[in-house]
Amino acid sequence: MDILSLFVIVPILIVLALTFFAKDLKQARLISVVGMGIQFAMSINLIFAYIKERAVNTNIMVFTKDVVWYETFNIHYSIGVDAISVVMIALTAVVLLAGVFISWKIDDLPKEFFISLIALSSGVFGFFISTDLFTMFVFYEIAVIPMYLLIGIWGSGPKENSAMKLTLMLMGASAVLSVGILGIYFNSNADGGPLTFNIFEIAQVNIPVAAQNIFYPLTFIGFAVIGALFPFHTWSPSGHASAPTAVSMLHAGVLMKLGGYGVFRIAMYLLPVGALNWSDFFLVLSAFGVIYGAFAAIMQKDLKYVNAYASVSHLSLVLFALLMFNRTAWTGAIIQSLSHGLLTAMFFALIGMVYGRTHTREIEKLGGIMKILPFIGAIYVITGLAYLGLPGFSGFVAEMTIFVGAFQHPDLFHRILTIVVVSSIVVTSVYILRMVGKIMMGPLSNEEYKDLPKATWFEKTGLILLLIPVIMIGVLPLGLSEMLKESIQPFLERLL
Amino acid sequence: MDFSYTILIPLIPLALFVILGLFSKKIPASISGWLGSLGLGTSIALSLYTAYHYFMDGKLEGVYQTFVYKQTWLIFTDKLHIDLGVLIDPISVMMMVVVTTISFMVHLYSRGYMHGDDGYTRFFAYLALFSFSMLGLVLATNLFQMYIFWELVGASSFLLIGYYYTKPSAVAAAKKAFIVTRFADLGFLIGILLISYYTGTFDFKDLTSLDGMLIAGWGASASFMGLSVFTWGLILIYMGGVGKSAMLPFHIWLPDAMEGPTPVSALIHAATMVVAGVYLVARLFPAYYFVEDGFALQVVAYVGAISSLVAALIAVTQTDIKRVLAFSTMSQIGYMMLALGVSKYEGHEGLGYMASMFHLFTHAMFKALLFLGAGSVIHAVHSNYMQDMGGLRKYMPVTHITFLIAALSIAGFPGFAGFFSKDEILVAAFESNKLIYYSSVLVAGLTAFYMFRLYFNIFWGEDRKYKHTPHESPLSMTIPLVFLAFMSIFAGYIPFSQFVTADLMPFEAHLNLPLAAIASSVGIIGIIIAFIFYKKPSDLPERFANAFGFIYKWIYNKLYFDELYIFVTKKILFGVVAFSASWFDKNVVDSSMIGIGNVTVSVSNKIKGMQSGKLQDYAMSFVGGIVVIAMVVFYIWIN
Amino acid sequence: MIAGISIYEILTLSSILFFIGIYGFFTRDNLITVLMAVELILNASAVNFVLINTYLYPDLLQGAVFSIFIIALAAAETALAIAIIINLYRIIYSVEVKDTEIMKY
Amino acid sequence: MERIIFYILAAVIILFAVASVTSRKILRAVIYLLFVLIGIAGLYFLVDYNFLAAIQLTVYGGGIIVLFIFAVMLIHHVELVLEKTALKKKLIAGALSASGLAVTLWAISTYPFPETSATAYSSIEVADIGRILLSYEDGGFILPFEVISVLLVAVMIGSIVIAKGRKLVADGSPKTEDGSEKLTENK
Repeated sequence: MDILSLFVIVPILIVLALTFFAKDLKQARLISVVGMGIQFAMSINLIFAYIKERAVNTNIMVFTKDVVWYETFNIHYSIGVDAISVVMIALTAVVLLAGVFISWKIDDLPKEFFISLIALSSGVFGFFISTDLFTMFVFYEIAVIPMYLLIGIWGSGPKENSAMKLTLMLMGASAVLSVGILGIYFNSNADGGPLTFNIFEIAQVNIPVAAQNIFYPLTFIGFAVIGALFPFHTWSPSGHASAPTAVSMLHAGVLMKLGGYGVFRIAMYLLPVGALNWSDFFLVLSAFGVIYGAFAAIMQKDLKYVNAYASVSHLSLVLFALLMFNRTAWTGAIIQSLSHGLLTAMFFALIGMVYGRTHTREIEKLGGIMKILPFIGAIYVITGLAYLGLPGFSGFVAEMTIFVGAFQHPDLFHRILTIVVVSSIVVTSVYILRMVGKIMMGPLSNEEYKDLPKATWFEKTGLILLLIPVIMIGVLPLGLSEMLKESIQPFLERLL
Repeated sequence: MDFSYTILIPLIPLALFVILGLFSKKIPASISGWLGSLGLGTSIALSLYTAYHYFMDGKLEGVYQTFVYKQTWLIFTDKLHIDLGVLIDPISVMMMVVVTTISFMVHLYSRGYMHGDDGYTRFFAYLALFSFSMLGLVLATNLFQMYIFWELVGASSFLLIGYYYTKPSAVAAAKKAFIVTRFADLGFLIGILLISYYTGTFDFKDLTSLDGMLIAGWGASASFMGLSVFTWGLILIYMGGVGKSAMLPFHIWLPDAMEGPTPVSALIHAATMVVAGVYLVARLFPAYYFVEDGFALQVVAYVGAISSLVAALIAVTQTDIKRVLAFSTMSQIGYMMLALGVSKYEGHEGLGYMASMFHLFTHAMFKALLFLGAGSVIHAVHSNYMQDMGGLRKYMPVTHITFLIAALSIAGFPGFAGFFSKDEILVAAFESNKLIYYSSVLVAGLTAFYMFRLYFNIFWGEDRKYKHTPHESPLSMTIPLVFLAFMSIFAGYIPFSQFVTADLMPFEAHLNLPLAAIASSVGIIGIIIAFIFYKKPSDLPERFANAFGFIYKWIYNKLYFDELYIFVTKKILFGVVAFSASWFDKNVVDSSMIGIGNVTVSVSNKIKGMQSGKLQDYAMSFVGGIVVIAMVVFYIWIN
Repeated sequence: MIAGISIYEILTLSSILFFIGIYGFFTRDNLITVLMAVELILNASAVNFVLINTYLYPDLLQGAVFSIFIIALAAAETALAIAIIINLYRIIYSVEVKDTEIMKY
Repeated sequence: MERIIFYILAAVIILFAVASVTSRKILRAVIYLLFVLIGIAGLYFLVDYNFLAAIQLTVYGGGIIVLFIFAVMLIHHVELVLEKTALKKKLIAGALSASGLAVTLWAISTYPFPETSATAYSSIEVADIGRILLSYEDGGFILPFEVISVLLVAVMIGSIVIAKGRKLVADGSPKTEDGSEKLTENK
């Protein structure tokens, strides 16, 4: 079995093991944690294997494999990775493992919870390794749909409504996306040759400009909805607020990254002319989203809403950087995806811990938690500082790479937009400090909070797992950024 | 010559921070204080050695050389990359000495001051983090490295101001400091982006070298509102400096920052971090001076002059001793700024530059001393307010003497350190801009006045009702005081112009006697007025304040800057922009999405109605359909 | 053949009868009366069979035979329908069309 | 003469048909239907299909109408007045029927029916019909005839089964002959 397919198969095996062998919470989480641990080890191994393979293999994708799946329409199960997918896979594995730790004490239908969570992960992994549009789309749907169950069953608050809103909006986007993908497919014989779903075969074809202009926005929006593009972001605040902790982590940390990844790998890479023609429009939308999300976050009362709007802001920044069309900004966009994935997962985990103890997420009702829960408080402050782009953490590297890259754009309008977007760092610090200052610092808001239980070992493990890569990227970013730059080269050649 | 070992100077505090931070629970308080002091002791030893080594041997043909040791940290484009490393030149060595000295003194002092505090180890961890960041900033080889450490000092300042995090005022002050400086840093960042876009480099060496292409080509770049982009870039970078150095209009965070523990105020908000803005301008001085005839530099000069005057005026009215000192700091930094601003480049004309650095050095000593002395007083009487103090000279002789020395020094009393550096600044201002000179002289008088107002109020006058008799602070606190007092007297005799100059070439600076006489007599007049007003309790000050009525009130309330900012942020940014963004999101964007859902539901309800289950409805549709089809068929058939 | 009457008039008559039946089918509320409207429709078609046979193919008998079949079918249908109606009435106490709309589920 | 009779019959048929579908008294509607059926039987007489007319009278007039009346009497009392149909419904139904009629009439009137020259049966005897019904030669109807017979048997049995109703009600107690109320109550 090849190194990549295992990423899809292992989750399925875990799901089967959970189905047949797990009897109660203890067994379910044991199987999950072992399985996700294996997955995590595999992803670390993949990084090293990739670096080793990259030294001798100059193809765009390495570890490729191609199996005919459905011959009539030329659908293949074709896989392969470049640096971008490798880091995304690693991100997914980390967040999942941390998510399992955070869900250690889930008491409601634990087995089913872990089954849904891990089934979802197989879709995410499959999405990142696919190089065939159709297979990719199938995995995408696998990743999106269990979300409905996860929020609808294990969520809190108006969970059914939120779950439905989230699922319907994402399904609507999928519908648009599938039109875009089929549009690409039916134009993939523009230079003669058979119709194909294979990304790299399509990349050799000059799709007619008229078709690109039509299908690019469809594909872009289809992916950008899950990447929280304004004004299609409204599923995210309510969805995240209602979702259980681990699901929020996974969703904001990983699933929302599928959007940026899809935009980059499919919409922009396959439809380069359309991308250039439409870039200004989407650029303004995403720049607006950055500022808008940040301002909206200031006024939120619920911790999860703050974080959800912050995610809107930060992920709009990813799209913004992607639309800047240069290597540095793209590198920044990918690092930002990683960084935001880790940090937002940490934030959701922390919010979950605070909520689990105090049973409220309202900022006004919380205060002075750090005195009672020093570990959680300290990590909260660190996460907050990292989130607002303090040097030494991944957020700084990502944002600066984006800003510097974006500012290298030769067009004045783009540079002015960059300045506008840069100003979001101030707004970000306002809402982060407001949140941290209110709930962690200050006097204790409620005497009942005096005896809140301290952080347990599994909570600490989950947080530290996430914190380590944040600091690693923040302190030594060079290796990562160079690795990504190499993989961005094909995009550069195709788009410019 | 090899200075690569200097990299250890910031790394030792970093290691300290990591150790103290990770094991803050496990390390007992007694050890962590010593550990911190020991680490900083090593750093200060190293930096003194470096200074000695550099100033003795660092010259080549009479010019101080610049040594750079760096390592690529992150690559952006082919040209732009961030390096981390150390840059050794006169000002960085000088700053390194200042930072390590003050930091070491503060470490020693804190062992006594923070004794018995819950977060003792945490405090030392933060101090180490700050020392690391500040040293990294000082030694930065390029703009971006400076920005990185600039942010880190901001964050450590946030942590230290908010050290008493259960106190709401401390949290608010910490947030305010961070956000205000962050806003200023936004200017810094945009400035960096602008400059790097047009020059293709972050490197200080490239940006300031005279024979390179860069500066020559700067005047001819694209222009915006009548100024070249470079001037805008430099002004924006200066905005960062304005924020960190608490110049007008970003000064509002500094008085509130006094919520932090007093040693922190001495270290960060008096001696080191707040002079980062001065250091930044000095670092880029050739660029400021040569681009467009130094327009940006004039901005620096005027901002400095106005800030120093305004701050001195406000300091006269404050009653919280730490706030008086904070405004005094702001005023003195304004001095340094204006000195830089009026300076020229070559030889003796670069006097302002050298005076600014000189004043930075002496100011660090006596202002740290003032803060530590104030800390000692606060430690004794447990209050920040002058009203609660008086007659303390009997109880705290060491504090009293050292405080007096510092006050004399800052007032520019002849023979003390402040006298020399201030004199150089006044000379530089006199030679270049009379308006600024007059305002500086006025500030000198005001400085002497408010300093001695403080001094007389604390140490003279009658005793207050103390809860328990004030006593002298422990040895751990007085030793740093004595050392700094020593420095406050004798630092002035260092021949600074031999070491730190704009063009890196030493020159001879002389005391300009007439100007020195004017300045010191103004200072002495200020002291005498303070003596009359405050030596004995009298109603003079009150009558005086009443005479000025609303002006006094205006100044007392810090010119209502805080209110203005609160109006802008709370009312406009939060109240209007943020509120409307969240309102818009909830009621327009979200509602329209929900609206789409509702429309779908109602349409499907309508369609559902057609499937009524009523036989007759079905039959009607059936017949209607047939009729229509028949009509169509017939129509086609006819044609 | 009816002297003086063309096939057009007869077809017109049967059409009118047919559509009166249709109208009744649409408007009546009671299942029995609906059934009666169906009888009208059936009769209209039976008339058509017979008279077209008479007018166009007088040498054949097919039309008449089909009319007989129609009458037989009508009788059968009516018997069955009324059985159903009666049973329905036993169950829901109503033979109104508006009460019998469970079919939509 | 025949023409006048035809017109009279046509008028009777249409009038009573209209009355039958509009009358609100249910028993009257049945009786109006009877007149329509008789009118149609008259038409059959007019074209000399005496047997057919007889069947029409006996099966329809005698059988089906009686069935209707019984049904009415079983379910309602004879004097039942039906609810007034909604005007909207009437209008829609009327419009639909009228347009359908218009289309049909237009189609009829434009269609050129051929003139026939075949010699007609002078009068149709029962024997003719019986022969053709039971003939298995070309043009014979033995198969439909048998099918109809089977159908009639099936319908007879079916009607009995249905009309007899279910044996059990929901609570499992045996159902009485008119146990309908129980079932309703149990719903």
